[in-house]
This record gives sequence, C-alpha cells and structure tokens, in this order.
Amino acid sequence: MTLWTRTEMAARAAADIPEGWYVNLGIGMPTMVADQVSADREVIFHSENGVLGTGPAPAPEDADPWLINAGKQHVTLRTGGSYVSHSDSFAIIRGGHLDLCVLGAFEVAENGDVANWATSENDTAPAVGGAMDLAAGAKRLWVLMEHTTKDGRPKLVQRCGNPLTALACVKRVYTNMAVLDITEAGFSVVEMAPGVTREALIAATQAELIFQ
Amino acid sequence: MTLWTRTEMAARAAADIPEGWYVNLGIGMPTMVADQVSADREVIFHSENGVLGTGPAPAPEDADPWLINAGKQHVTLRTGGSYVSHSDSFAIIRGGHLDLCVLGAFEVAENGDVANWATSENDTAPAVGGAMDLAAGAKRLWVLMEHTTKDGRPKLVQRCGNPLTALACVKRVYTNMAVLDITEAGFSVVEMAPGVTREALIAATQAELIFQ
Amino acid sequence: MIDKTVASMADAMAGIQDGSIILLGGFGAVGQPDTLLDGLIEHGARNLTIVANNAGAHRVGLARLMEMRRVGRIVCSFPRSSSSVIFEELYRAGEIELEIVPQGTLSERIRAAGAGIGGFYTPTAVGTKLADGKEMREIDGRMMVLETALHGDVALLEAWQADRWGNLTYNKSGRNFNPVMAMAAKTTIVQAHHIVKLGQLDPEHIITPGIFVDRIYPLNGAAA
Amino acid sequence: MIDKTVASMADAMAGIQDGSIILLGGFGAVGQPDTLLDGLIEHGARNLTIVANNAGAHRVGLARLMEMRRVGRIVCSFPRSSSSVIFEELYRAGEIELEIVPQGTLSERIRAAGAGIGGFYTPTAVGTKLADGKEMREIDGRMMVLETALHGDVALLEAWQADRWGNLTYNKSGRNFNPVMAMAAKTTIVQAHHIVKLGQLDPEHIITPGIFVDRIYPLNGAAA
Repeated sequence: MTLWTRTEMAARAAADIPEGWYVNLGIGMPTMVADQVSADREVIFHSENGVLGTGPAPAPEDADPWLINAGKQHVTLRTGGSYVSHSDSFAIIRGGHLDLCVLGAFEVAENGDVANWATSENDTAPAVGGAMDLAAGAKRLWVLMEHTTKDGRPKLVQRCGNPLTALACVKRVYTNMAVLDITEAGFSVVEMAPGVTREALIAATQAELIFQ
Repeated sequence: MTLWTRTEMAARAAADIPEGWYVNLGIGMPTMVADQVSADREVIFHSENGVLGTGPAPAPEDADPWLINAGKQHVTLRTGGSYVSHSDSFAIIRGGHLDLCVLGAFEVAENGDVANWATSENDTAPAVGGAMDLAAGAKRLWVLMEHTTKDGRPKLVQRCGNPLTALACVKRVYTNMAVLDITEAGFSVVEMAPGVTREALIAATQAELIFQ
Repeated sequence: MIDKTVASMADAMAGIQDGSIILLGGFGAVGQPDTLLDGLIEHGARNLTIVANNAGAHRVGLARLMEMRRVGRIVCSFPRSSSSVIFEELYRAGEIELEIVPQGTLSERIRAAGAGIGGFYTPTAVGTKLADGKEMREIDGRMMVLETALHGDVALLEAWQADRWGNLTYNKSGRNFNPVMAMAAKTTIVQAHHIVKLGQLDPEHIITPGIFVDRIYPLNGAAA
Repeated sequence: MIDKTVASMADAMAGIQDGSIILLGGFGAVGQPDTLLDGLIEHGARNLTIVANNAGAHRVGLARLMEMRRVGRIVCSFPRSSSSVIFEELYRAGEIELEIVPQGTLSERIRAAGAGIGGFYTPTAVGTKLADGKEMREIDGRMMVLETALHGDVALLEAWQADRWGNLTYNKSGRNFNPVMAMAAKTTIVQAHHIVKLGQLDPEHIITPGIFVDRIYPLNGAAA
C-alpha cells in the first residue's frame, strides 16, 4: 500500500480545478495546491487579506515586504490581479463569489460538518481566522488532510468531536489514502491511492463508506 | 417688512457653516448654499451619487457629461475631491460622517420631525431618493424653506400633516422670515428678517414660538 | 484562458429568463447601460422586475421596456421626474407594481446580497410609511427597521475600462450603483467603453475585480 | 484651510482616554501602525480594548502594550501565533479578556459601525460555539446569527500616501483592515509613509476619502 504524498494529494486536488475558477486555499497543506496548477491554466487564487490573483512565492531576495498572503507568507501578484480591502475581501468570501475553498481539517463528518479551528485539548485561546467565513461562504468546500491523525485515529468520522467550524458544507475530501465525495448517503469513495484496499480504508475511517 | 430672498436665505445658512465641515445639500434651494461659501473657505460638499468635494457649476461649454450631482446638474470636482461608489457614499451618509445636511421641506414640526418627500395630495408614486437616509444619518440637519406655502399656510407646525421623512432630527430652520432653532421646548427664534415683527412671525407659524 | 468579453449582443443577453430580477446601474443618465438595455429590449424577456435608482426617462431604454409592458415591477428610490412619463402612465393605470426604497437602503440591501448578509437593521425610514409593517427593534438606544438582502438574477452595468478577466474601472460619477450591483447578481453583464489588455489596469486602481463580473460587452467593437 | 497633518506624536495621541476601544489596522506585520503604537505606549492610556486581527507578536507594539498591563480586553480573529507569547501568558493567567470573532464577521461588524448599520444576519458561525447564546433566525431558508456593530473610539491605521484633507491610498496587502476601520471610529489617526500635495492623488484612485480621517502623522517627518 502506497499512500499519496502531500504533493500528490495537492496535485490530485489541483487536477479537479477547472480553469477560470476563483479559489481560496487555507493555511498549511492546501496552499500547496497552487503550485500544482500550471501557470498556463488561469485559476485565480484569493487570499483573505485582500489579494485576488496571488502568484507563486518569490525568490527570497525578491520578496516584497508589502505583499503577503493570509498565511503571512510572501507571495507575488499575477498579471490581472488586484488588491481589495478586508471588507471587500470578505464580501467575496461570504457573498458566495468563490467557486472553491480548500481547507485543512481536524475532522470531517459524514454529513459534511467540518472541525478545523480548535481542538478540545487546546482551545483556551483558539484562533479561528477566516475559516468559518470560508466554510459557510464559498460555493464549494473541499478538505485536504491526512486520512488519520499522527497517532492513527480516524479523521473521517460519523460526527465531529472537536468544535465545529461549519455545518454540512464539505463536498469532497482529499486524503493520503483516498478521494471521497460527501453525498446524501455519506462518504462515497471516488478513488483510492495505489494498493490501498477497501479493508484498509474502512479500518482507517470512523464512518460508513460507499464504494461505487 | 422685508422678507429674505432665496439668495439671502442661502447666504444666511452658509455663514453658519464652519470651515472643514462635510456637507450635503438637498435638491432645490439648498443647492444655492454652496455658491454662498467663498472658495477660500474649505467646506467640502458631498453628493449622494458618489462625489465628495463638488465645486461650482461649470460654464455650459465646459460641462463634463460624466460629472453630475444628485440633482442631475453638471458640477465640477474641486482639488482634493474624490469619487466613491453609491455603497460608500451612503455609508458616509448613514454612518454619521456628514457634519451637516441641508434639506428643503414641506413641513417641519416643533419636535424636529420633517416631511419633505411626499404630499398627501400627490403621493401615488412618491420619490424619496436619499432624503430619509440623509435626515436620519447626518450629524445635524438644517432645513431651508419658505416660511409658508404659496397659498399662505404655515410650514412650521405642531405636527406634520404630510408623510414624514424622519422623526425628531431637524436642528435649525432657515426661512424667508426667520432663523429658528429646534429646542426641547420647541421653535426658538434666533433671528428675524428686517422688519418682520413678532406678531407677523407668530401669525405665519402654526406652533408656539420662543423669543429669546 | 479566461476571456469574459462577448462577441455579440446575443451572447451578452444569452439565458436571461422571463421573470428575472434585473439590477440596472446608473444614476440619472450617467453610468447607465443604455446599449445593454437596447439588447434586453431586442432579447425579448418579459415580466421583469427592475431594480434601479430611477424609473426611466422619455421613451428609450428602461422607459421603452416598460412601454412594451415587459416590466411587471420596479424597485427604486426616485421614480418621478419630468421625463418619467411612461412609468407614471403605467403606474396610474395600475399596470406596474412599485416598491419605493430609500436610496441608501436600496444600495445597502443590494450590498447585503453581494456580501452574504441576510438582513440588517437601519434607522433610515423609522417612523415613516416606508417602514410600515416592517419589523423594528431598538439597538444602542435607537429604533431601527429590519431590511433584507435584495438579490438580482442579472445585473446590467456600465464601466469605463475592462480587461478580459472582467476587472473594471469607472468614470467620475459613472461609478454610482455599478460596483455594488456587480456583486449582487447571479450574472453580471457590463458594457465597457474601453477594453484594455490584462495587466494594463493598475492592481491598486481596479474598482470592481473580475470575480464579480461574468460578461463584458465592448462598446467600441473589437477588444484590444 | 483644512490640514489634518499633526506636528508631533503628542498631537496625534491627544485626548485618547483610559478605557477607549482602539481599532488597530494591519494584517500580520503589513499595514500595521507600529509608530502610532509606540506613541500610544508613550501616551499612557490604560484599560484599553483592542480590536485587531491578531493579538500582537514578540514584545513590541501591541504585545508591549499588553505586557505593560494596559489592555483589558482584545477582540480578534486570530490571537495565536508562534510569536504571540505575551498574549498567551496573560490569557493563561486570566489577565486579559478575549473575544474571538470570525475574521469576516469582525470586518463586517466594523463596517456596520462605519455605515450606520445596527446589526446584521450572517450564516458564518451558525452551529459553532462562536454563535452560542446569540440570536438566530432563518432567512431565505438559511439559519443566520445576529451580529452587532463594533464601534471604535479611536482607530490607529497605516496608509501609503496621504494629503492634507486626509485622502489615503495604501500599498498592496497593506490595505487590509485599514479602510474599514477608518470609517468606524470617533477619531481616526493615520501614520502615512508619504505626504503628498492636495490634488496629487487621482480622485479615481483614492481608497479612503478624507471624510473618514481626523489626523495624519507623517512617518518621514515634514509634509510636502
């Protein structure tokens, strides 16, 4: 069984993004999706802090201190990009103008609930950022995450145990084991990593799986 | 008894506007106030359709078809002026950012109620425009109007008979007979036009008057 | 490659349904999408709801559309002017429904639709007949009325410059309702005076980013 | 003649009261009014409520203000980062109150204050603990939570260019919260990198018009 690498997971998600979509990528692994979209395909990336059309990371010596993304990393602006205020940036997010948001998560439930901002253990001063706005506002929400936690617990679950980010909004999950759609009936397996068996996937998931 | 002319009324109001105020002038007579503020005093006029810093009317041959005010008259933009969207323009109005709005009116009541958008007779398809936003939103509202209707009926009243524009918001009224503040106790006469007697003013007003 | 410019007026109008809610940019004659309105007249959609500041003038554009009995309802702040003859005829005859909305409430309701806000409380119109029957509540010691988002199916707008991504600038008071309406419709269609190359608009100076725009109709023919 | 530029940091900070609600522009280190924050530290106001996206970093600026026990409460979306050491110490010790607000709701609540909106309904946070105890209602088939306007006494902001009327531009992602916070405070104070002559900013390119701005502190000394 060969699990997908993080780069392969990002590439798998990137391959499903049509040209012309406006896309917000969450902090962490989702950010890697941008590098997997070839520059000749016009997918327009949005960042919460008012950048529409972020381009690849600059070489360190070319970094412009005035141009960062929501993860506070230096970015570039591609031709055709623009700057907007936070107010307009979140009107974009909350008004349903993004075709897609890709977030990381602690857990995704079979009804599409997502928990990605606070864990039960460390939520004394949790940091929500724009996650709730993105999850509730984008036209579709995909999650990109490992299939299980570092200590092997399932992250695809019947019901989230961590504090929720939003209700019933995840449409698709990309993990290192599989790609799964969230349907009326629950998790539906679209594709599995090479050599991952149904049994292995079932064992690593704390919810029913539908195999086509 | 010499009633103030419309120009004198506008000049009287203009004299009370300190330098540095942001001011919206309603359609009709209030628009005349701008011409009574000398250009070396920086009073910044706002127009609902997204113009901040309107200047004097252009000569007809210099009119720019792209630059009108809320009364659909050609205007100019003074140095330092800017253009904003309707959304931002009404955020200015409704957010309490205008120091002053000067409106015309059908009636003003002694408690500061104002009626200026529809008359009982012709309100089948009344046109409200930005009057309600301005009356409710500006830091202070002054009214500039004749003291009586063309057929001699009082326009300063105990209680408005026409449909209201906003409740208890007028601070001061400039008429062709007098300048009156609206106080807790009602209309308080600040100044009368030359030769206007107390008796004449009382006769032309359908509310108690307080003389200092 | 993203290219939102359309090759013909038929492409610009494609898919506009009978019964649509149409947001119309412009204030007075400035920034009004006259050419697109002619296209809409030609297109034929009926039973429209029009959301605009004014109710048309003379016998062209919106007024012509109303004269053809294609508008069932109009939502606006200022329907009456010396040249709004068609509207007034229809209104007196009971052939058009009118919703009068204070201009700022109109703009804010459209923004709410564009920004994902379901409704909001405003002091504008409290105590007047335009708040009759509406839900009220006191917030911070002030009475406010609940107003709801006003969504469009289609926005017809006018811009000054546009590029193939749909980034827009406006000209002076031609800006008015255009940027806020661009955010609030399922399909935003813009007539543009100048089509410029991607990258020609300074990213700091773009007023409406292309994410809000679906189709660009070049007023002067060919794209750059 | 209107001239909003101030001659000294003392003039910039004049009148800021103990107990004030301070809106702080910036996202990460970009567009953050570091110099004004130093001025506020020097000024001495205590028992402040800070509204900002982040809860300070390292031991400078906002973090330093908190370390001096001058901040009683912080309203932000993202208090935790690798360098937010002071905030986390105080928070664990129960010495600072925290209100976590989703970033878009934070921005929208500030805009509501600036635009005269008392409150609004948003689907963001519905079903989460950040909506606990808040009023909910269904609008157009979707559950929404009522959020209220968030007003500031003072906004401390950073701009790129400013003129004597207080018209502002920003630089790239330095725009962020600055324009919306400029609208929402009783007194808006801006540190500007470049002071330009009135008229030098194109009226189409001004992002924050001077009506929202009270004081300009020139970062590079003299005004033009």
